Amino acid sequence: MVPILGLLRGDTSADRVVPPTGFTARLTVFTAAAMAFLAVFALALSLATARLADRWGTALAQGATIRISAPAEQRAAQTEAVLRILRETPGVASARALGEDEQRALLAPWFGPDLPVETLPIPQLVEVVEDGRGFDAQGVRLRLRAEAPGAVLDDHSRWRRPLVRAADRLNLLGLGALTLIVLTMAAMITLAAGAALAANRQVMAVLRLVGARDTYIARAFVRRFTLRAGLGAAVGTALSMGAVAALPRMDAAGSFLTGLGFSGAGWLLPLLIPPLAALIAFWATRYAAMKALKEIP
Amino acid sequence: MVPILGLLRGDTSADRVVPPTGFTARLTVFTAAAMAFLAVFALALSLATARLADRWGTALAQGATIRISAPAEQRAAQTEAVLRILRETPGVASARALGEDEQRALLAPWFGPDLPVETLPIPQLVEVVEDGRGFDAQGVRLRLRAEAPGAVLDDHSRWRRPLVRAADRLNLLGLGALTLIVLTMAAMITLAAGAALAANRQVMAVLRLVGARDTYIARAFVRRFTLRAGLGAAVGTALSMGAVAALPRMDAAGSFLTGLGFSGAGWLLPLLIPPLAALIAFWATRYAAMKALKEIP
Amino acid sequence: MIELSGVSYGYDGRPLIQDLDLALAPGSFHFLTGPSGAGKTTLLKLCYLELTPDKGQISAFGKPAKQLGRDGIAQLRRRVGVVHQDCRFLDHLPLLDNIALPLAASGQPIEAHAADISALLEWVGLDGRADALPPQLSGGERQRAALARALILSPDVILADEPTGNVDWEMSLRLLSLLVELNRMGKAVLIATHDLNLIRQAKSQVQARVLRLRAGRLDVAGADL
Amino acid sequence: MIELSGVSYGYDGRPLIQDLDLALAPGSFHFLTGPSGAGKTTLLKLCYLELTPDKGQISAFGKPAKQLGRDGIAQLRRRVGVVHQDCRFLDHLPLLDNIALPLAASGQPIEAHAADISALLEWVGLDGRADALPPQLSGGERQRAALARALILSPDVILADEPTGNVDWEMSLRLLSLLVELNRMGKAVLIATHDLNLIRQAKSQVQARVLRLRAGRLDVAGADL
Ligand SMILES: Nc1ncnc2c1ncn2[C@@H]1O[C@H](COP(=O)(O)OP(=O)(O)OP(=O)(O)O)[C@@H](O)[C@H]1O
Ligand SMILES: Nc1ncnc2c1ncn2[C@@H]1O[C@H](COP(=O)(O)OP(=O)(O)OP(=O)(O)O)[C@@H](O)[C@H]1O
Ligand SMILES: [Mg+2]
Ligand SMILES: [Mg+2]
Repeated sequence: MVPILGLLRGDTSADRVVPPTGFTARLTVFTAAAMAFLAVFALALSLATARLADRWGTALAQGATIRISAPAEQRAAQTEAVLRILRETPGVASARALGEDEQRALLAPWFGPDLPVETLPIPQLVEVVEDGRGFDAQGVRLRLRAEAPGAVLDDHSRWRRPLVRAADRLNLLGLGALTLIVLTMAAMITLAAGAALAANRQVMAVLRLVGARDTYIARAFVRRFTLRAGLGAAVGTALSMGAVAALPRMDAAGSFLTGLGFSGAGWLLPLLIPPLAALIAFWATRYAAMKALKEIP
Repeated sequence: MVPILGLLRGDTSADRVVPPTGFTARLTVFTAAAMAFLAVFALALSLATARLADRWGTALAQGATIRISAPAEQRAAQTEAVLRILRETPGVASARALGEDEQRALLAPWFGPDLPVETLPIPQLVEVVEDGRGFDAQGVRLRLRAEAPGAVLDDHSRWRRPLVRAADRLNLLGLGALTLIVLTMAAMITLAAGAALAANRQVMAVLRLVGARDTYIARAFVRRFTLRAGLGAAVGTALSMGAVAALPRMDAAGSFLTGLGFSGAGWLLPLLIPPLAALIAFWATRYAAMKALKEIP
Repeated sequence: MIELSGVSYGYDGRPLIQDLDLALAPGSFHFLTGPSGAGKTTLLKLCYLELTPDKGQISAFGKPAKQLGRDGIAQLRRRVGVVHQDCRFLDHLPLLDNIALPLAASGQPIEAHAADISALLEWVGLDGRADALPPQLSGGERQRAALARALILSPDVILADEPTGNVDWEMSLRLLSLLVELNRMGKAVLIATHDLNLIRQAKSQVQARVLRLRAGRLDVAGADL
Repeated sequence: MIELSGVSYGYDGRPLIQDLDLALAPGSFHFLTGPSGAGKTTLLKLCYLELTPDKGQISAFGKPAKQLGRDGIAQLRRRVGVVHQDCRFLDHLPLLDNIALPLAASGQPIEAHAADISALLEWVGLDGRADALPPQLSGGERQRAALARALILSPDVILADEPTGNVDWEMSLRLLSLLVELNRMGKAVLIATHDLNLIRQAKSQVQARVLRLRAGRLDVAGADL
């Protein structure tokens, strides 16, 4: 980065020797802006899908239930045993036996709201909330079989697994798009710099003729292109972040899905794009300029 | 398209007067290819999300259940009435009262497999399968209240609606990205053409000096750029379609999600991209050339 | 064939040429002299309609220049051979194609004129360099190539801006005799030059009028050359 | 200060200059003539190291050219003023900046040399055109500007390729006298030209050697000019 920062200080005399190439300049700025815009969106997409996969994965792991079907006299004891086992299980944040009202609400879709829960041999349900690590379902099942034979653990994972896989896939796609876009930006900036240098062969020849050093000549071009690419990418990034911020939020509290956007420190990630573009432009132009100069005696 | 096809025939003499501008040529081809590549992916994304929204929407609408809680003696009659009503409702493909085994299976997560269904006041469940149009849930509810007072329609829509909204959102995003990418491609091709024309001012001046007509000069440039953009976009599209085809399929039969990809006639859509790129290049170069020529007396 | 009457012209409002009359009749031979920066090149550019006069009329082959569209100007330039002072070529095409460019631009097949081209190349002493690219030519070779290009369509009017500035005396005479011969065939020739020796030499061969451009006005130089 | 010994050079294998010796000593004044295409420009390019000889040695200011890197060559060119035959400028910069370009390229402030620049501009008759862009100059004005640019760093060696090809006789004499004056201050001057009158005129002012390049060899022209 140090040589780039040096460029910012500038050398107006060296700067003026490069003609203001209207179209290549606009092309570079626009390319950098457009690709930065797309890159921010791809970044937002892959962050959002990562979050989604995370949330779905968490929901998946956390949605465990234990069902205790036991004769009425053993029911309280087994429930007690189950809760004790769960308290002793690492990875379980909390466990709670559902009350009658809650059980009735859960069954309402099947029986209607008037179900006489108390008169039915309905199993007691225990809701398990995991912490981040998750617990060892197989271990819990073994202990339950020994200490609470009427208890069955149902961790629901079958239901949500494809969703998580889908979110992961989307995430991968977002990352792939991001990589592709950054590579495309690099290639385009390199080619635009090459085009500008090719168009300015005569400028370089004149400068060599009057005794200018290669570094002096290259520097003027490199400075232009680095600033243009950085500027363009900054504009594109700003626009894109604005657009992302303006997207209507999707995650109303507790919603199943997450919105496209950044959260917290995620907002800092896109800020890497303009310096990246500038860095690419710096090296691409430097390389192209030095190569072009080699051909001028 | 007619003028473009005319270009393909070509005029080798007019063609040679334009210098083979290495960098701008590569820039145009690469830009067209890269943007076509991205465009195909954006297209695939928006098609896939459209399909997803469609499928989820269908699942949502189709997943209706009717629950009949009635005294044992009225139960058969009300079930009969419900099935009749459903047969008469437009948009319902089929309706079926669930057997005891099926009801027991559905309740197993709550009561365990040993539930004595026959001894319980369990409501009768009727599964409703819609055809594509969907039925008028409100109308059905009104008729049910009159003719089968123990029947309750539950169309589950609350549960899946956010999913559909999410898919729609993704779809919109894909379409937005597609539009953005096509616009970017257009702008880049226009700027690259402009850069090439600016670099070739002297060529145009020499040609004017020896008595070449504007159309002759413009044609040579337009032909180059149209072919380059078309070629680049064709390469990008082909690569991208290959990549999409090579993506592992996600929709194992019955899966909740759909894979990223094209199906059936969808494979024809990306084929529009190369001609579109060529068309853009044609008009952009034509406009830029005519404008540049106006400045040369 | 080209007539300027009452023509004035100036760049950016600074008047350079004022109220000038000039007629290039068939078979006429003109020299144009004057100090550097007097406006000789400007006057030639007016003649082939690269510049539009601020005042006055220009007519070419009987038609007022103002009535010619851009295509009309292109058409006209096929009848006017121009040697630019800074002779510019298409640097990516070999000399042969550059000389044949007016043919290509006017839609004529090069093959039909192959003999003309090689005769011209020989006359200007470039017969061995047909495959060279313009940047590979020496200054004098470029000037001669520019002259060959100007003559390939056998134009009715030949406007040459300093066509011998970079060639040696023998070659100057050779080029002059080519122009004199074309002039004898009825073509109008106008040569802008600083080379007074060349003018003297030409006067011994043809009836040449020597015009001197000074302070925006043309006057005919007499025996004082 | 620049010495060529046994130098041969040819483009694409075609030998053009053969086994040539030349020494540009301080205070020497050379003219270089020869037919168009003889290799005058090529010889000048060898002198300022734009071309590398196929055979033989070139040394500049006592150092063998081969030992100079690209930066060394740049450094050297600041001591050699070159007027190119097709004088090229930075077309986007006004004349003043173009003439000051060698100053900028060697890191010297333009302000400190403002007086030199305006004196030079006046001498070559361009004092009114300092703000013009190079494409707005006439052919002769460009040549004079190129000469001014070559002289701005007050170089020890001056190489001018056809510096008077596009200017009138009076201006030629004015430019010549400028070069003669610089030569009297000890600078080495080499002028490639076709203008025999100019050579004759110079001979009356300085001790000038006239070299003629023909068939790849240099010989000193005598009184036969
Ligand atoms: N495009 C332009 N814009 C502004 N001024 C111009 C332009 N072209 C030429 N001039 C100026 O007009 C004047 C005449 O130029 P012109 O090229 O006609 O001179 P010339 O007689 O051909 O000179 P030379 O013998 O040096 O070629 C010059 O002072 C020149 O600087
Ligand atoms: N880059 C090049 N590649 C190939 N051949 C070249 C190149 N440059 C010059 N030549 C050829 O070398 C010969 C000498 O060229 P040069 O420019 O040295 O001639 P010159 O003596 O300066 O002629 P003039 O008086 O016309 O300027 C010419 O025949 C020219 O065509
Ligand atoms: Mg002129
Ligand atoms: Mg030369």
